[in-house]
Amino acid sequence: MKPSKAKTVFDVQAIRRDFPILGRQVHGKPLVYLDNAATTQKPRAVIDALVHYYEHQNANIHRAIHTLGEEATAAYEETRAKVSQFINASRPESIVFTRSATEALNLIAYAWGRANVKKGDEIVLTQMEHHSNMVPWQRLAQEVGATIKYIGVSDEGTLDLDGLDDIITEKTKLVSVTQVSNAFGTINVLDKIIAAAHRRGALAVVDGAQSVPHMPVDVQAIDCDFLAFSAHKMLGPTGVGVLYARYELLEEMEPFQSGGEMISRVRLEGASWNDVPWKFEAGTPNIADVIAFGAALDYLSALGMDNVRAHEQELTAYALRRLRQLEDIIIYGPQDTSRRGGVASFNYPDIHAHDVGTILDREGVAIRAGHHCAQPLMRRFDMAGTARASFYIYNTLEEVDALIEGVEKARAFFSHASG
Amino acid sequence: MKPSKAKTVFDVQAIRRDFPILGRQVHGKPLVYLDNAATTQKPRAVIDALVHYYEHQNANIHRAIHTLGEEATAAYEETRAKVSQFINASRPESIVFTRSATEALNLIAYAWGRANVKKGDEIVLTQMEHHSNMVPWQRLAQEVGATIKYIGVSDEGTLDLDGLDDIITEKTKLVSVTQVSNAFGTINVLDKIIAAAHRRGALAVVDGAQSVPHMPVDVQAIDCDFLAFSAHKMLGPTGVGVLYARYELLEEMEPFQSGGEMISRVRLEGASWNDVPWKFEAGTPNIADVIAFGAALDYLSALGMDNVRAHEQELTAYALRRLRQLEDIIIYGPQDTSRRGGVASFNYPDIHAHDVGTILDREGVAIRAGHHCAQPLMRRFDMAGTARASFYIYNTLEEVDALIEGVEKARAFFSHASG
Amino acid sequence: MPLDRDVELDELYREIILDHYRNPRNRGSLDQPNAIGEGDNPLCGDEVRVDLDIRDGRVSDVRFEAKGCSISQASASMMTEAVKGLSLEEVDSLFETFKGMMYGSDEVDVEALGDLEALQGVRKFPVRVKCATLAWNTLQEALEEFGKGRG
Amino acid sequence: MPLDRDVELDELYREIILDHYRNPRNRGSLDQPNAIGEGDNPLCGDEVRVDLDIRDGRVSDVRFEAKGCSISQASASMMTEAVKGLSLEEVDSLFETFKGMMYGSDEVDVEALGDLEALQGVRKFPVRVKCATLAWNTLQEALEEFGKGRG
Ligand SMILES: Cc1ncc(COP(=O)(O)O)c(C=O)c1O
Ligand SMILES: Cc1ncc(COP(=O)(O)O)c(C=O)c1O
Repeated sequence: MKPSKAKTVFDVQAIRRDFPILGRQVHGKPLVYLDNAATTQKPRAVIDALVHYYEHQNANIHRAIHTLGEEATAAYEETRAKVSQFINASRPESIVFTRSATEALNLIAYAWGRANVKKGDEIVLTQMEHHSNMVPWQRLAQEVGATIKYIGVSDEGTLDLDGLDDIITEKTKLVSVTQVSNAFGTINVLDKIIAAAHRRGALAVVDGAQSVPHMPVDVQAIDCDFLAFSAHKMLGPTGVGVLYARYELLEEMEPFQSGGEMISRVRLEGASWNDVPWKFEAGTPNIADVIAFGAALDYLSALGMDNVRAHEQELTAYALRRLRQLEDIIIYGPQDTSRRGGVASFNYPDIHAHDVGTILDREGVAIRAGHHCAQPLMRRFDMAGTARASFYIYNTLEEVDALIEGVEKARAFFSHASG
Repeated sequence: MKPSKAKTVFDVQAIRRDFPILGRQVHGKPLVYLDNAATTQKPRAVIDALVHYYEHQNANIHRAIHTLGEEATAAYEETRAKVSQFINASRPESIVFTRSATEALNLIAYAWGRANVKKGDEIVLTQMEHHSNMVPWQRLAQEVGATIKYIGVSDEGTLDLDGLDDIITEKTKLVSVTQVSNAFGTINVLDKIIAAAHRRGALAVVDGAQSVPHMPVDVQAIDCDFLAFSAHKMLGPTGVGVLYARYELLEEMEPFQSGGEMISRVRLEGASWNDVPWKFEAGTPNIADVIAFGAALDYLSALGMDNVRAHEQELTAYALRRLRQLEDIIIYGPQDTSRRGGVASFNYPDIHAHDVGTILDREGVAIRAGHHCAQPLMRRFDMAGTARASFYIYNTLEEVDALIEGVEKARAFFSHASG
Repeated sequence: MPLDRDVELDELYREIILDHYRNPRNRGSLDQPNAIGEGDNPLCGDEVRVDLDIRDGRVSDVRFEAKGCSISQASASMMTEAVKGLSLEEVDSLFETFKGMMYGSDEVDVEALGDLEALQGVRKFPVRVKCATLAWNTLQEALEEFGKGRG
Repeated sequence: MPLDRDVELDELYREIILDHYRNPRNRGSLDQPNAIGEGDNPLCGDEVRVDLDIRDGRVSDVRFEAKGCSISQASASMMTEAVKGLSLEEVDSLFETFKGMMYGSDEVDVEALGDLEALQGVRKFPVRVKCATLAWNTLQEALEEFGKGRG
C-alpha cells in the first residue's frame, strides 16, 4: 500500500531539516521518532537559543544591576508574555513557570488544595488521567479527609458524561480533567464538565500537557481556572512547565515553595511575599530553558496551531486506516479523528507491547510500550499496557508506513519464531 | 599598583578560552564577570553536552523501550553517580535531582519537616542564612507551631558559637546552616554545630550552594544528614539542583511532589511509591540539563577542587588587599582568607551599592549590589545592602584590578559630580 | 577626567539628582499624617515611607523617609516637592506623565514635569527605573488607601 | 525472510524463551504457600507473583503468575523450573550467578545455569534486563520475608 498522496498542510521536509536529530540512525536504520507524547524533538532554533544564551547573556535574573542580568531578565519575562499570548491568557502575570506539568499540578494541590479542600469535600477526576493528574489529588484527599470521584471511561475510550450531575455536586471543590488522553489520544469535550464545576462553585483544572502542544488552546474560551502543561512536549527544552491560573486565584493563594526571588521582605520573625507571579517562583528559575522555550513558541506560532492539528489529524487518520487492516490488532480510543489527537494506541492479543516496541526499535522506529503513566485506564481495559505511536509536526506518511512495516515484522517474527 | 606576580595554581588563560561568553563586550569594554555567587558562566563542554543531547539522544527517560530513551536514561543516571562521587556520598541513590538548591531545601521542609517537626519543637538557623534557607523553615514553623532560634553573627561576620548549648537543645529537631555565606563569603566551621545537633538527636542540614562549587566538600566527613546545592553556581546549566540525603532518611520519607516516574502502582484508590531516589523525582525531570551538569562536574574534577579553592583564595587575598587601600571603604566578613570564600563584600558609607554597581557596569564589570537574599544579615549590620564581587576559576588578578579601578571611578564620579 | 566621560552616565546622574540625593527636601515624618504609604523594592531592598497630610482634596504637606540608592532617594525628594500643594487629580495626572516619561512614551509633555524631567536619563538604565518609580508607587498606594477610607 | 534476520534479536528471543513464554511451566498458585512474593516493574507495569512451599530449607514447590512481556514471563517460568528442589543456599548462589550473567560479569560459569543461559541475549537490551530479573527479585524478597518470619 502506498502512502496517500494527499498534500499535507505544510512543508514537512522543510520542517524536518530544522531538526538535527532526525538525521540520526538507530541500529543502522533512519530514526523514525514516534514517541512525541512522551517528549518532542527540538528544532535548531531552540538549540541555538540555548547556545546563544549561554554564550552571550547568562546571568541570574531579577536582582542584577549589570547588563547581562538585565538582558537575561528581559528575555525571561519575554517568554512569559509569549506563553500568555499562546494560550490567550488575559495577562502575562497569570503565567507561572515550573519544572513541568507535573510540578504545576502539584503546585495547585499544595498551594490551593491544602488551603481550600476540607474533610468531606470532593475532588472529581476521570479514569483516564495521567498519574500526574491523579496522585497529587489522591494524596491531598488522603491528607485532609476528602473523597475522590472519577468520571468513567466508555469502551470506546471516551469520557462517560451520563450522570455527571451525580458526580459533580455541591460537595465538589475541584474538578481536574485532561484535555487529551496521552494513552489513547481521546480529545475530551470540556465545556459540559467545566460548566458543571462552575455551577457547583468548584474550580476547574485542565491538564493541557497533551493539548497545548497539538492544537489551539484558549484559556478564556475554555473558561478553566488552572491549566498545566510542559515545554518539552512542544519543542521546548526539558525542565520547564507552565501553570496558568486566573490572576485573582494567584493573588489569593499562599506560595508553594519559598526562598530567594519570591519574597518582599524577610525578617528573623517571618517574611512577606513578592507580587504575582514571582511569588510562585522561588529560587533561581530555569532561566536558559525558559528563554529557549520562547523560541519553541515562536516556531509553533509561525506554523500555526490549526495547521499543526490538521497535519497530525492527517497522519493519525492514515495510521488508523493502515492499522485496521492488520489482522487481530486491537486499537484503542475513538476512530473518528476529529475526536482524537495524534496518538495511535494498539495491541496484539498475543504479543506484549514491550516485545513489539523492541522489534520496532531494531527497525529504527521509536514508540512507547507500557502503561503510559495511566495505570487505572489500563486496568479499566484489563491490560498491562499498549503500544503507542504519537505524532508531531515533523512526522510523515512514510514514517507511518515504517511503523506498519515494523508492526508486521513483529507479528511475523513471533509467528516465524514459533513455527 | 601592579598585579601580584604570584603564579596562580592553574592556567587561567587556557580556562578562559573554554568560556565563550568571556569574549563578550559590555558597553564597549571587555566583560569582567564578578557575579559568580549569583551564577557562574558555562564552559564550552557544558554547552556542547546540551547540544549533543538535543541533536542525538533527546528522549524521555526511565520508561522508554527504544534506543534514544535507553541512551538518555543511562546518561542521566551517570550524572547521579558523578554527583555522588563529587561529594563523596556513600551511594548514588542518596542523590535527588531538583530544580535548584532552593527546591532541595523546600523538599526537606515539606517531606521531612511536615512529618517530623511538631508543635513546641525548635529549628535552629543562623542570622546569615540565604532566604532560601530561612523562609521555608519559617513557614514550616508557623504551620506546625514550632519555634525558630538563630545563631548570631559577630561584627566580623562570623557565627557566634558561644552559647551554642543554649540554642541547640533537647527541643531542637533540625539545624540548618550554610557552609559559606553568599553575602560576605564567611566559611563556617560546621563540626561543632553538627556534633551539637546530633548530640541532641536533631538532624543537620547544610546549605552547600556556596561551598560545593568552590572547595572540596565531603558529606561523610562533614557528617551532615542533608546537603543542598545548585548546578548553575558550578558551571552547570540553570534548572538543576541537588539534594543529598542519608539513604535511610530518603527511605523513611514520604514523597514531596507526585505524578509520573515516582510511582510503583497507581489505582483509583491510591498509589505506592517507586524506589529511592526516583520516589522524589515526580514528572519528567530536567533531563538535558542534568546530563550537561555531568560535563560541568567533569570539568571541575579535572581542575581539582583544591586548586579551585587555592585560585579563589589568591584572588580574594589580592582583592581584599587592594580594597583595604581605598579610603573610607568598609569591607565585610573575615579578613583572613583561610576563613573566607571567593567573595569581597564592601560599601562606601556615602555611596549606595546600586550606584557603585551601575558605574562598574559601564566599565564592563559585573558585580551584585543589594541584599543578596540575606536581608536579616543586612539588618544585623544596619544596612540595605552591599556591593559584592565574587570570583571563580576564570577570573584573573587583572580583573581584580579592573574592579578596583571601577570602584575608584565610582568614588571619583560622585565626588567630581558633587564638586 | 573629561575625555573619559560617559554621557549616558552623566545623564543618569544629573547634577540636580545628586543635589536632591545629598540634600533631600521634605525628609522626615509628619506628626499626624492622614495617609501613609510604605513601599519596598523586593529586588534590591530599597525602602520608602511617605507621610501625607491631605486637606480639601489637596496635598497640604508631605514628608518621606527612604533607604536606597541615589536615584530612589532623589526621586522621592523631587516627588515631594512636585506634589506639595497639588490637588489629588493633579497628583494623578502628574504621576501618569511621569510614568509616561519613565517607560518611554513619546507623547509625554516633559515641560509639565519641571525638575522631574531630570530623571529622564534613568530610562537608559532599565533596572533603575524601579528605583525612580518606587516613591511614586508608594504615594499612589497611600492615596488609594486614603480614598477607600473616605469612600 | 532469512537474509533479513537480526542476529541480536534472535539471540534475545531464543527458541527456548519463546517456548517458555507460550507454554509456561509452574504457572498458577499454591494452595498453602508459606512464602509469597509480589513484584512489579514500575517503569513498564510488569507484575509477577511467586508462591513458594519451603520445607526443610528447600524449595519443595513453586508457582508463579505474571503479567508482562515475553522476557519477564519466560524468565519467571524458567526460574521456577530451575529452583524447584534446590536448597535456599543453592537458590541464592544460582541467583548470584544469574545476576552475574545479566549484568555482564565475565567470571560467570554459565554452564551452571542450564536453560537459564538462554537469557544471555537480553544483556544486549539493557532496558529488558529488568524484565528478566523481575521474577528473581520477587523470589528473593519472598525468601527474605520467610527468613525473617523464622528468625
Ligand atoms: C496528560 C499528561 N499529563 C501530565 C503529564 C506530565 O508531564 P511532565 O512529565 O512533563 O510533568 C503528561 C506527560 O506524560 C501527560 O501526558
Ligand atoms: C547560600 C545560598 N543558599 C541558597 C541559594 C539558592 O540557590 P538557588 O537560587 O540556585 O536555589 C543561594 C543562591 O543564591 C545561596 O547563595
